[in-house]
Amino acid sequence: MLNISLQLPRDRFLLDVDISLDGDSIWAIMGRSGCGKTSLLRAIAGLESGAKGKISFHGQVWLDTDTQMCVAPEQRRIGYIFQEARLFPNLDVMGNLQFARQRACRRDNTFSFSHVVEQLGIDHLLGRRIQALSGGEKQRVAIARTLLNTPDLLLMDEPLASLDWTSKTTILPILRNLQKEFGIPVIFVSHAREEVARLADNMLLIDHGRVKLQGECRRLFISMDSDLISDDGALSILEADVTDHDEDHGLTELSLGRQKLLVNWVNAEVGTRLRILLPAQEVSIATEDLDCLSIQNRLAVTVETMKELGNRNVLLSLSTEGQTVQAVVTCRAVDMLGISIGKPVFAYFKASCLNVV
Amino acid sequence: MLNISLQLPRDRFLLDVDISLDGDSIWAIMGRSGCGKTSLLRAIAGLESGAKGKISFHGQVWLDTDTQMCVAPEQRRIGYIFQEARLFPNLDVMGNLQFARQRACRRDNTFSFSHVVEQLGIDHLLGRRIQALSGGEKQRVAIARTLLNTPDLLLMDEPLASLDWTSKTTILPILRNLQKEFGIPVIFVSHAREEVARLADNMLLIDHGRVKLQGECRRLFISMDSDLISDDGALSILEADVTDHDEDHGLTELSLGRQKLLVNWVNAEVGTRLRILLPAQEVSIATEDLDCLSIQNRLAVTVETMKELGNRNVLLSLSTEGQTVQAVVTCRAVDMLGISIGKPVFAYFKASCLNVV
Amino acid sequence: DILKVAVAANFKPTLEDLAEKFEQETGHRLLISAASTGILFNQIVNGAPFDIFLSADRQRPEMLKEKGMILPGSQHTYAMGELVLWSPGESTTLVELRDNKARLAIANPAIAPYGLAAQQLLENLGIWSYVESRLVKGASIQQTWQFVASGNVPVGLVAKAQMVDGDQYTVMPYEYYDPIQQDMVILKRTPHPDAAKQFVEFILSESAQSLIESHGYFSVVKKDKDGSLIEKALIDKAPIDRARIESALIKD
Amino acid sequence: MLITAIWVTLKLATITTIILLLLSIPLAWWLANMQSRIRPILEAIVGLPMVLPPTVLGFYLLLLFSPNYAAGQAWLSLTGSTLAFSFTGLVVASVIYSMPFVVQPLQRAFEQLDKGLLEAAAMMGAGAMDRFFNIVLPCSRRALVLAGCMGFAHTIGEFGVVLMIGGNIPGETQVLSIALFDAVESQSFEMAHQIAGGLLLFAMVLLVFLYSLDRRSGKSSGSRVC
Amino acid sequence: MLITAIWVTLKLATITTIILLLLSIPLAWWLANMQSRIRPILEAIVGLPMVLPPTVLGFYLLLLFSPNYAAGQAWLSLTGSTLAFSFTGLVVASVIYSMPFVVQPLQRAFEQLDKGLLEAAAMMGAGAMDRFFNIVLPCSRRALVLAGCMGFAHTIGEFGVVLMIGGNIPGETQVLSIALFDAVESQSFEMAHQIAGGLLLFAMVLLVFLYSLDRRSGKSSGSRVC
Ligand SMILES: Nc1ncnc2c1ncn2[C@@H]1O[C@H](COP(=O)(O)OP(=O)(O)OP(=O)(O)O)[C@@H](O)[C@H]1O
Ligand SMILES: Nc1ncnc2c1ncn2[C@@H]1O[C@H](COP(=O)(O)OP(=O)(O)OP(=O)(O)O)[C@@H](O)[C@H]1O
Ligand SMILES: [Mg+2]
Ligand SMILES: [Mg+2]
Repeated sequence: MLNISLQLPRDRFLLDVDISLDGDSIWAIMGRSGCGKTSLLRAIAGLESGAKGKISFHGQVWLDTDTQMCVAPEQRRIGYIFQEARLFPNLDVMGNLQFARQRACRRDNTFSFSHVVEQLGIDHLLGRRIQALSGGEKQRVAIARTLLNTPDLLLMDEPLASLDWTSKTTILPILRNLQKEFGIPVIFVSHAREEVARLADNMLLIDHGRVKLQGECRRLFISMDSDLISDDGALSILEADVTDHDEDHGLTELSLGRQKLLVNWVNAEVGTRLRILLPAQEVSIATEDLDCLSIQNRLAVTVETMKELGNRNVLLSLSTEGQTVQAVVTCRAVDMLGISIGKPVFAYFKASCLNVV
Repeated sequence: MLNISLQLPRDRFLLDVDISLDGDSIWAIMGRSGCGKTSLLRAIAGLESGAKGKISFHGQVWLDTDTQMCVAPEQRRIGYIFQEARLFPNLDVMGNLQFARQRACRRDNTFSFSHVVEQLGIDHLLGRRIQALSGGEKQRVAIARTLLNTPDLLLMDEPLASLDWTSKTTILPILRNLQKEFGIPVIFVSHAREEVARLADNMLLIDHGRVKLQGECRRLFISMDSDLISDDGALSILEADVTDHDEDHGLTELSLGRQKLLVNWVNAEVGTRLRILLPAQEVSIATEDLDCLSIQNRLAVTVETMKELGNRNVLLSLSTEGQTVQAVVTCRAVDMLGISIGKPVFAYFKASCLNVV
Repeated sequence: DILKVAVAANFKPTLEDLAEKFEQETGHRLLISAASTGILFNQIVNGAPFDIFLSADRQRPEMLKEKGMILPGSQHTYAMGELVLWSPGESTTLVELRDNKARLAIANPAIAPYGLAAQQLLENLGIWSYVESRLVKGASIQQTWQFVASGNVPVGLVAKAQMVDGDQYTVMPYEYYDPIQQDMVILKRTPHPDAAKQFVEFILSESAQSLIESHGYFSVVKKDKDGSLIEKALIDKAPIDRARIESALIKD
Repeated sequence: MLITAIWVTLKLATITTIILLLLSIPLAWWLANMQSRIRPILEAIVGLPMVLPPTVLGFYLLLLFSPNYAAGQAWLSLTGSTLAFSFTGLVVASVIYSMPFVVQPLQRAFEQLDKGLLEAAAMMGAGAMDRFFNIVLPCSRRALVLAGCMGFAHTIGEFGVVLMIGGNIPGETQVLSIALFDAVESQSFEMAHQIAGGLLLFAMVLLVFLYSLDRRSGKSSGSRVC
Repeated sequence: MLITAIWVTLKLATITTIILLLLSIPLAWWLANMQSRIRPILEAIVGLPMVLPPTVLGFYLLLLFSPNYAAGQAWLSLTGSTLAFSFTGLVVASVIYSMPFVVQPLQRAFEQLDKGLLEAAAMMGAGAMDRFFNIVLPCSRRALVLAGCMGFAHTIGEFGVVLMIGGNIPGETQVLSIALFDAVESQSFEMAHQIAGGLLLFAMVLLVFLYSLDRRSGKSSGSRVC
């Protein structure tokens, strides 16, 4: 549990944050460039001397300006992946990793050296000088370094910004694992909604130094008031249980209450509860139940709310089995199909559109 | 026209490239982290002393190791946006911009100072010290600085990596404009397929220092052999003419040969030819012509090829009006609908899925 | 015993020759420290552990005596310097020097006894005002010699002791400057007063004095009629000898 | 008397510092960017004057300047006067003597400069000179001030070489340090204290002023870690 | 005779350099990170010994060490011997004299260090000492070598202070620079040339060796721009 009540003057505004982040989840911080994301992470890490207020982590007070209390950054056991890689130029890649490893908070094998190095694809770089690394290589070494340090809390400032998609998809599960298996809270800054949706449980939206929105990603991505929701950004997050596998077609069957969903093969046992991201864009509405369509998933839903978006699209909130699915359709479709609040319709979406996380 | 025939030794491979990039288009360079993208840009810019071979731009020879010819970097009139911002720490933001402005290649008003500053949203930063800028702010100042320098060729190394989506969407059109209106060739490195599809005409895929693929984005994104094509990445690029506007519903009607498409309102005159990105994920197939569906766009197409993807999905190549549309459907759908090569079917996709660029 | 001897730099080569003899004769050892007289004086006043001080002038030993830092009765003149006019290239005279534009090297009158003597000489000969603006002053007589020896200054008033075989020089009339008396004292705090006294005796001995003389100094002792050594008292100014003036000014 | 010594000292220190900077800046830049294997040798040569006692250095300069030897002869026939015992000679000697103290901090600063900034400047069309004057020098401001101060202070305090080469000629080569030395030598302690006190005060004021100049660049960004 | 002078010189230069580095490294670090307004004043004070002629500095140290005054008296009663005219006194004097030449390059290097690296190290649990020894010092390697060389060379070449404080006592305080000075003074030019030549050769070899040590860090990354 991280409690933060903090003021930090910036050039044009005061970063003024009062939040508590629970320790069993991954938090994403989003917001426009210059809104104060990095400043917030730095203040949590104890790197900003101008920060005033109170910060405590799992009951341990890190900062309390009232009582002049301030734990030194090096005693907070935080792993911080900076926006720039900040590798030590006097050491080679191996030296950088060892520096972190030797100062590891715990000597348990949370991550074995070879495991981390291999997962991040930097085994061939170990003997290299820092100066001869590419941008993405530096970034990966910086991540490996921080993981090997086995921190109690992980702060990450756009850790995947300069990585290719393949690297991203191998690193994201590692980071998620960190929280899920080892209980290390993770707070990360990202501009990529996709990344946030895949990795984070909770989210913080910052604007001009203040928390504008805060809460579970699945709620925030749905919330109609959110700034994040432009018509190409709305997402639904559904939870469903694995009921069956269709090996022939490489599909997994999930149940959402009494309804069924098909997703690309998921390696999970029957009974597991999964989380599914469904972009509102991907959802189509039909007034009839169709079977001549390649779209495999069909939920019987009821229109709950309708919100007209700027560009003549309509965002529909559809309820089914106690969960909410969002869909973006054109005004024209609403007119043609006669969609209205309370009307039962069918929500169609492709099996391959669903991201299971 | 940029002709490049180049060898540059790297730690684990030789960067060995032999290409010519035409000057009227925007080129994207993609490839995995450490494959040599930055090295290639640096060699073009004349920053790598180890580079051997020939480079010429619009007939002017920049490098020719045979004749010992090598034009100094400062005489090549290249704008280079580095992977790091590289702002001058001895100058404030204004000073950095003026440094570039004073050394501008052309004194015409390709971009007026105030226009660039405003478009990049850095007006309020002009008096700031470089040290007190956020990551994204630095990145935007670096872009502004290069634009104000009015180069004859623009090289960009992940220029938008640390920017939020809003900033990205305002900056992308500026960069596109640079090429389209002022004829300045642009070559940029990016890891974001979305960015590449929106900005680039042509693409270069590099792997271990060699060009693996090269050509028009619309072709490469379709090409079945491409490494870029995982089932969540395939894209179709269509060209269509504006035929009508539906102001009531905020839609624009386009014609693709004899067929019609509806897209979100586009501010373009009737008769204009537009380019449309259509992710294969977004396309559904129906064997019948449906009208109870919210999906607004329906093209009558013929199945040309079918390729089974790793995870039991099938990538269909569909031809219509001389163009190609791609669709990803599950094996199950192929079985259930009896899709086979040569079969006429209907491709459905939502109006809002189409990105018009 | 080991005696620590502080010696004015100009006398050091001579003292080294003397030391050999002294060490042979008495079995004592000498540790010789050379520096300028001013530096040595400052060091002694501030506690330098010297036993004997061979100054290049009379004034510093005098000052030490006033401060009560010397063994009573231990101040003796041990040598007297002699000025020579030295021009290694074409030989020149003081008259020529008065009339041409050449530079003249002397030691700095403010800090070096030879400099003071040179100034007195030039003043008494009435040519100071002619040459004053052309003077190059060395911080010590050694430096003055270097100026001339290196060829940067054609002529200099240097010490006879610095001349070596083959040098062409003119001895300056000693009547025209106060004697360059070099005094020595035994410092009060010496732990070896007896050895120090032996050293003083040795320096004033005839054999030592003839060696000093051979190094280009006036000896300070003469034999009395009855053959005993007496200290020469050259404190009074000698009467001016016209003939010597003429020769000093005109002879080439 | 003292006034002229002060004047000569200031003139000497100022001219020497200017010449030192003019020579050392390009030299340091050249050394900093040199790839050749002989770089350590050149660096060592630049540092050599440090190990010789100033008086001895002065003595060898005296030999060098002497018309008896080729270099001095050449200078004499060129200019009609010898370098020794002239103000010019003092400047030459001071420059040689203080060179290492100016070149070395500059070289270190140039080496630490982020080459990426120069690449960025080059891409904006800035040629080598442009980059040097508008990026390299401004970014090395602290080192320049330091090097200038070291050169200036060292020249003021320099003494052995000046004593040897200068010949203590009032108005031409008699500088304050020699006057101060003379005062100490002749036990004029009153005067020595005054000159020393004045020198220290002047140096203090000058150095404090110069070091205060670039407060701004020294200002921290508010980080707690150091 | 000469052998002992060489031995004393090497001992003096080595001990002085070690003490200088031990004192200057923390001092320079403290100055480099000081936020207070008095920083320029402290910086100027560190630089002050430079403006005094060495002999004069030596004279004032002599006064300081003298049993006639309080400080020297205190030392005497504490240790039973005076500082002046002892090897220890020489070391103290050399340290004071050469301090600015060691502190200043170090301070500049420390200031130029990227604070971001220290933040990164702190986040990995490295405390202030750990950071200092494992990041700050290794990253300032070039400056350390430079500062050490300057201190060493300067101490070898130093002469005025040593002459004044040391008293030119063979075997104890007679160093090579004084022997060299003596040789020049007593017209033993043969010997002077030998000592000077030997000194230069030794310095040359030492400096070339030290400067060659960190070739690697100086290696360019292949950029054409400089
Ligand atoms: N100066 C250098 N000398 C030798 N090899 C280098 C040098 N700089 C980088 N390399 C290596 O060359 C390869 C290509 O580097 P480059 O910077 O071109 O990669 P990149 O494609 O830009 O990667 P990224 O997307 O991570 O920035 C990498 O393996 C890198 O480690
Ligand atoms: N040291 C500083 N002192 C004062 N203001 C600063 C300082 N550093 C940054 N700022 C300003 O504070 C604001 C917040 O900066 P911060 O680095 O936290 O932004 P950010 O949210 O991380 O942005 P980005 O996404 O661009 O990295 C910015 O407007 C920035 O200009
Ligand atoms: Mg940031
Ligand atoms: Mg790169």
